Amino acid sequence: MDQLFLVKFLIPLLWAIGFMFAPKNNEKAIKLYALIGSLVTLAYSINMFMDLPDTSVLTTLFKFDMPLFFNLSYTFAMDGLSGLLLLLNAFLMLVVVVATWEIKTDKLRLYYFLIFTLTWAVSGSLLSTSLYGFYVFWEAMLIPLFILVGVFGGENRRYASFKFFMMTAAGSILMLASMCYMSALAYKFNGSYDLNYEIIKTLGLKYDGFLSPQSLIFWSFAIAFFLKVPVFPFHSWLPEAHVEAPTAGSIILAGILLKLGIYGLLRFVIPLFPEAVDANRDIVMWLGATGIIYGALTAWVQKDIKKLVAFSSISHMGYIVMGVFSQNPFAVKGAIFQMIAHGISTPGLFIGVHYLYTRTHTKKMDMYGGIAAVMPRFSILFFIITAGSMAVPMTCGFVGEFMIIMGTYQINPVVAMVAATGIILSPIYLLKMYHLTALGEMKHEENKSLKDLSLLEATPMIVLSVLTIILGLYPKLVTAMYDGTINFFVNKG
Amino acid sequence: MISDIFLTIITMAFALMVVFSKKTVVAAFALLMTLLSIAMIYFQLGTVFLSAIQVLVNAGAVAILFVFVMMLINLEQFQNNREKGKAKLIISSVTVLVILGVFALIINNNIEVLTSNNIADNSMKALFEKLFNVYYLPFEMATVLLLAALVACVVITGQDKAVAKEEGAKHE
Amino acid sequence: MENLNFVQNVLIFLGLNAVGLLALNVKNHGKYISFGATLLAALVFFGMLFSQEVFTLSELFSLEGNKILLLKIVSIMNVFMILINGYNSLEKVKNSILMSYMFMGGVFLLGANDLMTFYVALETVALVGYALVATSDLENSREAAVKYLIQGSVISGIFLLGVAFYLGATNGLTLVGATVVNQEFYAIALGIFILTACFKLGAFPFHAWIADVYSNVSRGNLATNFFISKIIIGYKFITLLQLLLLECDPHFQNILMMIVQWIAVASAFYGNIMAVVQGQFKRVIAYSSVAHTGYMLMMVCLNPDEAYEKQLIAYLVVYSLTATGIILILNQFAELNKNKDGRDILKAGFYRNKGLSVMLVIFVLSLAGIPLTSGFAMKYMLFTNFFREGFTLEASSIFISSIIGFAYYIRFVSDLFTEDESKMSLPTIKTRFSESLVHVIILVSIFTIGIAPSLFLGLK
Amino acid sequence: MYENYLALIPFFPLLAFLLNSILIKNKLNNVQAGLITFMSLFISFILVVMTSIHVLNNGPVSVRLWEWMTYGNIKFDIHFIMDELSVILSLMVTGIGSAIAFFSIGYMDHEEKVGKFFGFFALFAFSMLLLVHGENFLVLFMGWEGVGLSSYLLIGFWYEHTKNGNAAKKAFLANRVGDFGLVLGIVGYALVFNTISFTDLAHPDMAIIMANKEVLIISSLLLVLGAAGKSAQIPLFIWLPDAMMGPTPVSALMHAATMVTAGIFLLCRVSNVIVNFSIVLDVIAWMGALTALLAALIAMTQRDIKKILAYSTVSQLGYMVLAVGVGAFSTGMFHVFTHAFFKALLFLCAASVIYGCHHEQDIFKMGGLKKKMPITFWTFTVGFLAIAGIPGFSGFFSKDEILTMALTNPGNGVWLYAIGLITALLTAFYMTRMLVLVFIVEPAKEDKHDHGHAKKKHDDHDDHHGHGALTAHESPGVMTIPLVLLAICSAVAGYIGLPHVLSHEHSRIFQDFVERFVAKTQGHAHLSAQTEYILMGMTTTLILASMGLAYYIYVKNDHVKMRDSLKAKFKTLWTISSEKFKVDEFYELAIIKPLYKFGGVLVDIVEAHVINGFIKVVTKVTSGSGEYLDNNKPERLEMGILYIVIGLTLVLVAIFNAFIFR
Amino acid sequence: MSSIYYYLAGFLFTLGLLGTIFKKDLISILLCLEMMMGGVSLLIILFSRSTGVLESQLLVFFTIIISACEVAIGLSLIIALYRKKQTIYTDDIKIITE
Repeated sequence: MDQLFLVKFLIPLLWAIGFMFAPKNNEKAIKLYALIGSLVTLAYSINMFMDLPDTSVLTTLFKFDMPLFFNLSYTFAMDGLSGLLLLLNAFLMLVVVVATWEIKTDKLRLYYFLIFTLTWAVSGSLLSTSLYGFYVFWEAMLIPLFILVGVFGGENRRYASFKFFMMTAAGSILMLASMCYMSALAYKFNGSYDLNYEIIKTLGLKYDGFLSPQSLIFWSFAIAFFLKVPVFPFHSWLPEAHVEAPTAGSIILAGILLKLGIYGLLRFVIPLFPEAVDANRDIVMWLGATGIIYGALTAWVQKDIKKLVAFSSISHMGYIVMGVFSQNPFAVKGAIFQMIAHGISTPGLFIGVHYLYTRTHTKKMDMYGGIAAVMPRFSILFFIITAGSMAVPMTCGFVGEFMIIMGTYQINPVVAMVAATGIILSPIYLLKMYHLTALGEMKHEENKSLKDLSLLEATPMIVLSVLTIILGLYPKLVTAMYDGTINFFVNKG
Repeated sequence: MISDIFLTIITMAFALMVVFSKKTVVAAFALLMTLLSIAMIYFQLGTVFLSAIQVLVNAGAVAILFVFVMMLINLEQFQNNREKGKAKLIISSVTVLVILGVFALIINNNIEVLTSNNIADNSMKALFEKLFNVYYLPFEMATVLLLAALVACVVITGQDKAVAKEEGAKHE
Repeated sequence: MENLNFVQNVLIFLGLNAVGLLALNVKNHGKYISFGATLLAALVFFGMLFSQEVFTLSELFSLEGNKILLLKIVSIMNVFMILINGYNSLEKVKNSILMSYMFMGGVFLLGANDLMTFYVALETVALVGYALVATSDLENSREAAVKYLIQGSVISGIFLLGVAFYLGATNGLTLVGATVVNQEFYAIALGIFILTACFKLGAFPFHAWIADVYSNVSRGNLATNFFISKIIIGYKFITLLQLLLLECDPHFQNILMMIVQWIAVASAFYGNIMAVVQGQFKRVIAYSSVAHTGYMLMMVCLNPDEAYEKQLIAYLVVYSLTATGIILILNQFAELNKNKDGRDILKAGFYRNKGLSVMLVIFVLSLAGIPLTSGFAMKYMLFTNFFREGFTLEASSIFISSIIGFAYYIRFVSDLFTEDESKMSLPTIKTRFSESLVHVIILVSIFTIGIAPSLFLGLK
Repeated sequence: MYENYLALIPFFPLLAFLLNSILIKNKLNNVQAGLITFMSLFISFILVVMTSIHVLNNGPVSVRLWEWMTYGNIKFDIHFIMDELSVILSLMVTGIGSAIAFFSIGYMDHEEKVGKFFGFFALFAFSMLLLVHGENFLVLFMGWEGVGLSSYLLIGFWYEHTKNGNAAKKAFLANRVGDFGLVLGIVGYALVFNTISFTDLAHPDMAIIMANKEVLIISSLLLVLGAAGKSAQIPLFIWLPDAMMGPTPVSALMHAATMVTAGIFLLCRVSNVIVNFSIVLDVIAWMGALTALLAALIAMTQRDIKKILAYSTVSQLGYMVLAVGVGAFSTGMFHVFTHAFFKALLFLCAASVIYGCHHEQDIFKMGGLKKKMPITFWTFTVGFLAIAGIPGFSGFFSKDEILTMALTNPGNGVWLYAIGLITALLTAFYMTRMLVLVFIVEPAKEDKHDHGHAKKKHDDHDDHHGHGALTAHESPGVMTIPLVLLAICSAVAGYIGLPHVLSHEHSRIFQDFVERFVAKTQGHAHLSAQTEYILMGMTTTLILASMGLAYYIYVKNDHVKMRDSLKAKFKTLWTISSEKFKVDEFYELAIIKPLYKFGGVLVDIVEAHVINGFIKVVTKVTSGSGEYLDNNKPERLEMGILYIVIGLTLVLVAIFNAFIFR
Repeated sequence: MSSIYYYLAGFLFTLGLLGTIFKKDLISILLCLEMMMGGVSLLIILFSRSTGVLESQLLVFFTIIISACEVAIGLSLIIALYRKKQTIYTDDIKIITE
């Protein structure tokens, strides 16, 4: 038990509250304050991870029973996986703050407030291992992002944010219903509503057929997470949310929020409903594989660059879901790695898009072209990140995809082969994007005067590119963090 | 027996008049008569006290109140007040018939029990002993209710004036 | 003789109110005296509740356990409502006095152990309720009041029919420990009671009054309607029906429960779907209250249980508090808009008054059931109970209906943060102290109950 | 010590890449940038040579740098090896690479972004060295994709032109299709053998192979697909001709000498496994043979000097693959070896010609360069003789051996031999045509009508100099020195792999060396020395005849007229050939367009109307029913009462029902 | 005594209900309400007789009081409404939303 845990944990929230009292007109001070805040968050995340004695088991950081809340207990615990995602989360916040340093808005305090609350909610749901706690933060994530999209978003932001909110909330309601059901069962057995792993496992949820309790609970949880991930037929909010969201929203959404769906699957669905997972494994794997191809093909025909990246996200997340549900240790490991890889490359792409957008004020790819001539620095960095996204070996994107395909191949070769077509399809759309933006003739006169990235702007992209390559060459850097936890996420038999 | 049927027919006739008369005044009068015949039924059943109360309060006070209000309001313009929606008529007739039918069937089912007289002591004394020994609380409640109703009536009818007055005061 | 204490206090309450009533006619400072007397009466009554554990007057009236708890909450809220009404206007003070009567009716309703007291108290509450709607100073208040009154009177007549059948069924009027002689009559009586409860709480087919009333009542009056009418009637009816259903023949019991379940589910869906398409925010809240009534009504099907009662109280109180808070804030927003009740009153609200908007957001999210707010705690508890008692299908369908609920709750948030040129130019909203106080209290209670629901309410 | 050398070999090109492209890119002029790359390659070359000598004597050297990942017993390590197979390619990459880098210093003199060019060049060398030295599939695959990526970058070097970009994209995508197979093949192999190390795969457990025959056959075929992608075989050869959009030295190195042979290298790496499956070998053999023929046919009618060379490369790659397919892995490698020299030479000569002609690439606009560019001409002639397979030059030895092996291949030998022979004749024909048109005949006067068409790129150059060929000049020394070096190599490289009949003492040194690693050729009938001599003689005669025919058609008087009459005679064949068998169009029409359309359908129909449609329907149903209910809400007083009455009725009816059916 | 009074009570009740639906002006509706209450009161008296529960007569007593109050408030409301809108037709008291 970490005595200072709560203090550390609440830092982003406290920082966010601090923005309420920040001076209104001193932009620089607010930005500096945000920068310091994100650095502090990153620092304590690293610190927490370093203090973790053993990454392979859930180490309880803080636990309190809540006699005042229906005798539920609340556990903050951390293992390699949650620690890793925690780091990613803090890191992405820093990236967001730096990448959008030049943001022009009169609601700067609100902007940072939302980002910090979002980060806080994400870290909360990563650390909570009791279902209740997880749900609390799971829902708490929605509101800041909703407002972030709704206030700072593009033209069609209202619809997009509504759709995003409604679909995710619908999923979470399903999850809540199952939680209530299990709570009620738990009460029957133990006289307490408390839900944690041990208790849920002792509930003896039977699996026989689709309409049995375990199956229904599994599907309600799974759909809640699928909606967040999003897995193929549940994805329709994602492109719109991405297109309309401000860059900060896109980065956080793609970088970490989508992963929380996977995290939920790993943390709760797979250990808790083993029979249902086994029975529905093939269905979900096919959904994942379909998502890969679907996302790729739809990304290919997009004209809007942000939409393209959004659909590419669907394609990538298809890999992860497939890996997770193949229940092969290697594939699961790869899926977790892919989460990190996607968390590096897609934010990088979004940052690139942000720079393009702030310069050209359009997201249509026809309006770019030949930018490499005027923005060489941007083009190089953007290319490295694109390469990472299309899983070129020696970049981080390859590691996860390879592991997933290999692991899945062992379980179901056909799905693996279908999924491997992603190898062919991903460069199709990503290269299309790169060619239309950076390469080719300079079709538009106004693009000739674009400024290359300043050092400040380039910094996040440089960092992401370097990470892309380092992780591709030495993935142990990341896998070592969560290696031991894999057994936890794989059902044996 | 014959008196039962006679009273019933009279009551029903007046009741029908309440609903079907075109003039509100007539309807009010018919209501008065209905209530009076109900009072007569009460009397016949031996509940003298209630019969008296019915005559005094319902037939006396309430009917007069109605007439007062009718005088306050220019009733000439509110004649011919029956609704003519056909669908509504059918629906509500059917429903009402159903209610009546179910009602009748259930009553019919228990007719032996229901038509017997089981009250041992039907005297006023016994009634008032109950009222003041056991049911004093609702009785007191009724006073509160009356007071509240009084206040409510005053507030409701006096509101316009009061509001106007206050606004006037504000303007000054 | 300890029960004399209660009688004394009731008399003091009534006396002080009478003083208040009389003082209204005193020139110049009448309203202040009247206000003071009313407030004092409410405070004294509130204080009295702490003196004893049980209040028993006769076999017809007793207050104990959870009822006292409920009464404490209601009476302190009564104090606040009187404060909100304030002493500035004579009309408001009169309303305060009416509220006191309503409150008294509520007290008797709560303690009633037989149908006669129950009926009289219920009518007291109802009649004052009509009057309170009528005396609200909004545009359509009277129309709404007329509607409410006529429909309420019809229901009152129907209720009386039920009472008659109850009498035939149990050979008596007592509600506690009656022996059922005639099951058919009993079933009809219970069916009619359920119907009455549905009307009073505004469940689906009997909801016709609710939207008009909610959207045409001024703040304090509505709040009172919420607190006294909704909480007490809801609590009393639901616990009563739970008890009475036990005595019922299992066959009829099934049918009656089925009716309740259908009404509950239908209300949940109807309320949520209607709320989505409403333009006015007050109407949204009104229809959402239909949905919430649906959630609550399901409790009729549960077995009577001390813990459930507490949860019911908690749900009622939390819901009413939150909805009241929302309507209070909505009124504040509406006042400064040209379009008084229209759909745009919240536009750009965040930039006009940040505190108020944030509070509104939190209230709304509480109604929607976002964790850490009381709404979530209550929802969780309520539905867990439904699942626990085996109403899986009903609870699930109500859950699904509550998905729709997000759509209109989030509209509040979305509107508040929308930038709207025409609204940005409107003046910032200033709040009175008493209003702010109430907001803060609601806010605090939302979070307290949300994080520690057992703290005050003793929920398990 | 050699381990350290081995680790350092790829390091220098990487350093050069970093220096050129990132670290000090702004402080270098063109020559310095070139020198950095050249030096890095040259240092690597020295290291390679030193290590190779060690390997020759003492067997493979390997160094394990770090662990990438493990899965059960499968170790994914960053592990380098210098064994018999890597020695050859490694020498080629660094040796020929440094020669070409040196050449490029001259060639790229006037260009912009030269630093970038040399950076990518070094990156390519680095990736190639990874590929070559990879001890396991993982490192090989890293290098594999790395060369793909750097090739992409170099093809799209002049990215200002959309055409170049598209060519680059095409190359990358075709390679990616191969990678798809490669990844799955790797996965299949790894899971069957529980290892990805080539050292282990060199001595596979026959029991495992027999037990997992189907999986291995499929995996091997997938690997073949990978090889086809990289080595430009049917069905994925289309990218290579287009890849000529890049700077010509690049084409020399990557698209002729080294990178494209990676497929053959890969097949040799797994030779000990695939040799057990005759069906796989057959597929490979036919693939190679057909590719060789097809490419040669196309090359017959091309006008662009680089395109001709590109198709000839494809054709020669087909030869190599054919060799692999008939089980003669070492022979295939031998042809890789010899081909590297003469093809690099030819490409550099072409580069020199293009440089000299101010970026004119149409062979019909050249001519008579023999006098203007003597060194280029003579070196080109050496290369020409080598590729045509004239005895004494390196190409002869390897090609002849392949043909022999094909002939003796059991089963389909004769057919493969026939195709191989026809291809050899065609090769001789089009190479002669090229040599003649570029160097010997006087430039044609009448093709002015083609002038507009000739302006391909770098119009500014053309504008200044008018007719490129007329003002041609010999290239500077920095370019000719590599030419001479390579010419010497092309001439003599064959002598380390002499056929058995020619020299008993020095026969097949190369092949024997390689066969230390790769599978030995098995099951071929042994030809007598006499037969071999006859075959050699026949082949040579035929080739000479073919050359003579070409010379006759293109040099003799009135050759234009004759050509036209021939063109008219073989019109169909000519059209098909000049239109490259419409393979590109076929792919475009059969795969890419439908797929794109399908994507469009997904977006317009599935996404818009099914997935979003579902949501829209839900929304519409909700709000629609809401509207409906709202319009029919009990707004009027009596409606409210009516609802109550109906409710009452229903309750009563329900209870009454229960009462009746109790 | 015959059972006919039960049917009379039911008749009065349902007729009252019908009247509340069909009457167009508020005063008539109030009249119908009164009639409804009268019917139910009669029923209670009848039940009281058959069950022998004397105190239920008190319920009728209270019923009469309550209905009087109801009428009082109802009428005052009608007057207030009439003052404002010059109408007592139910059609005119529709509340216009939006």
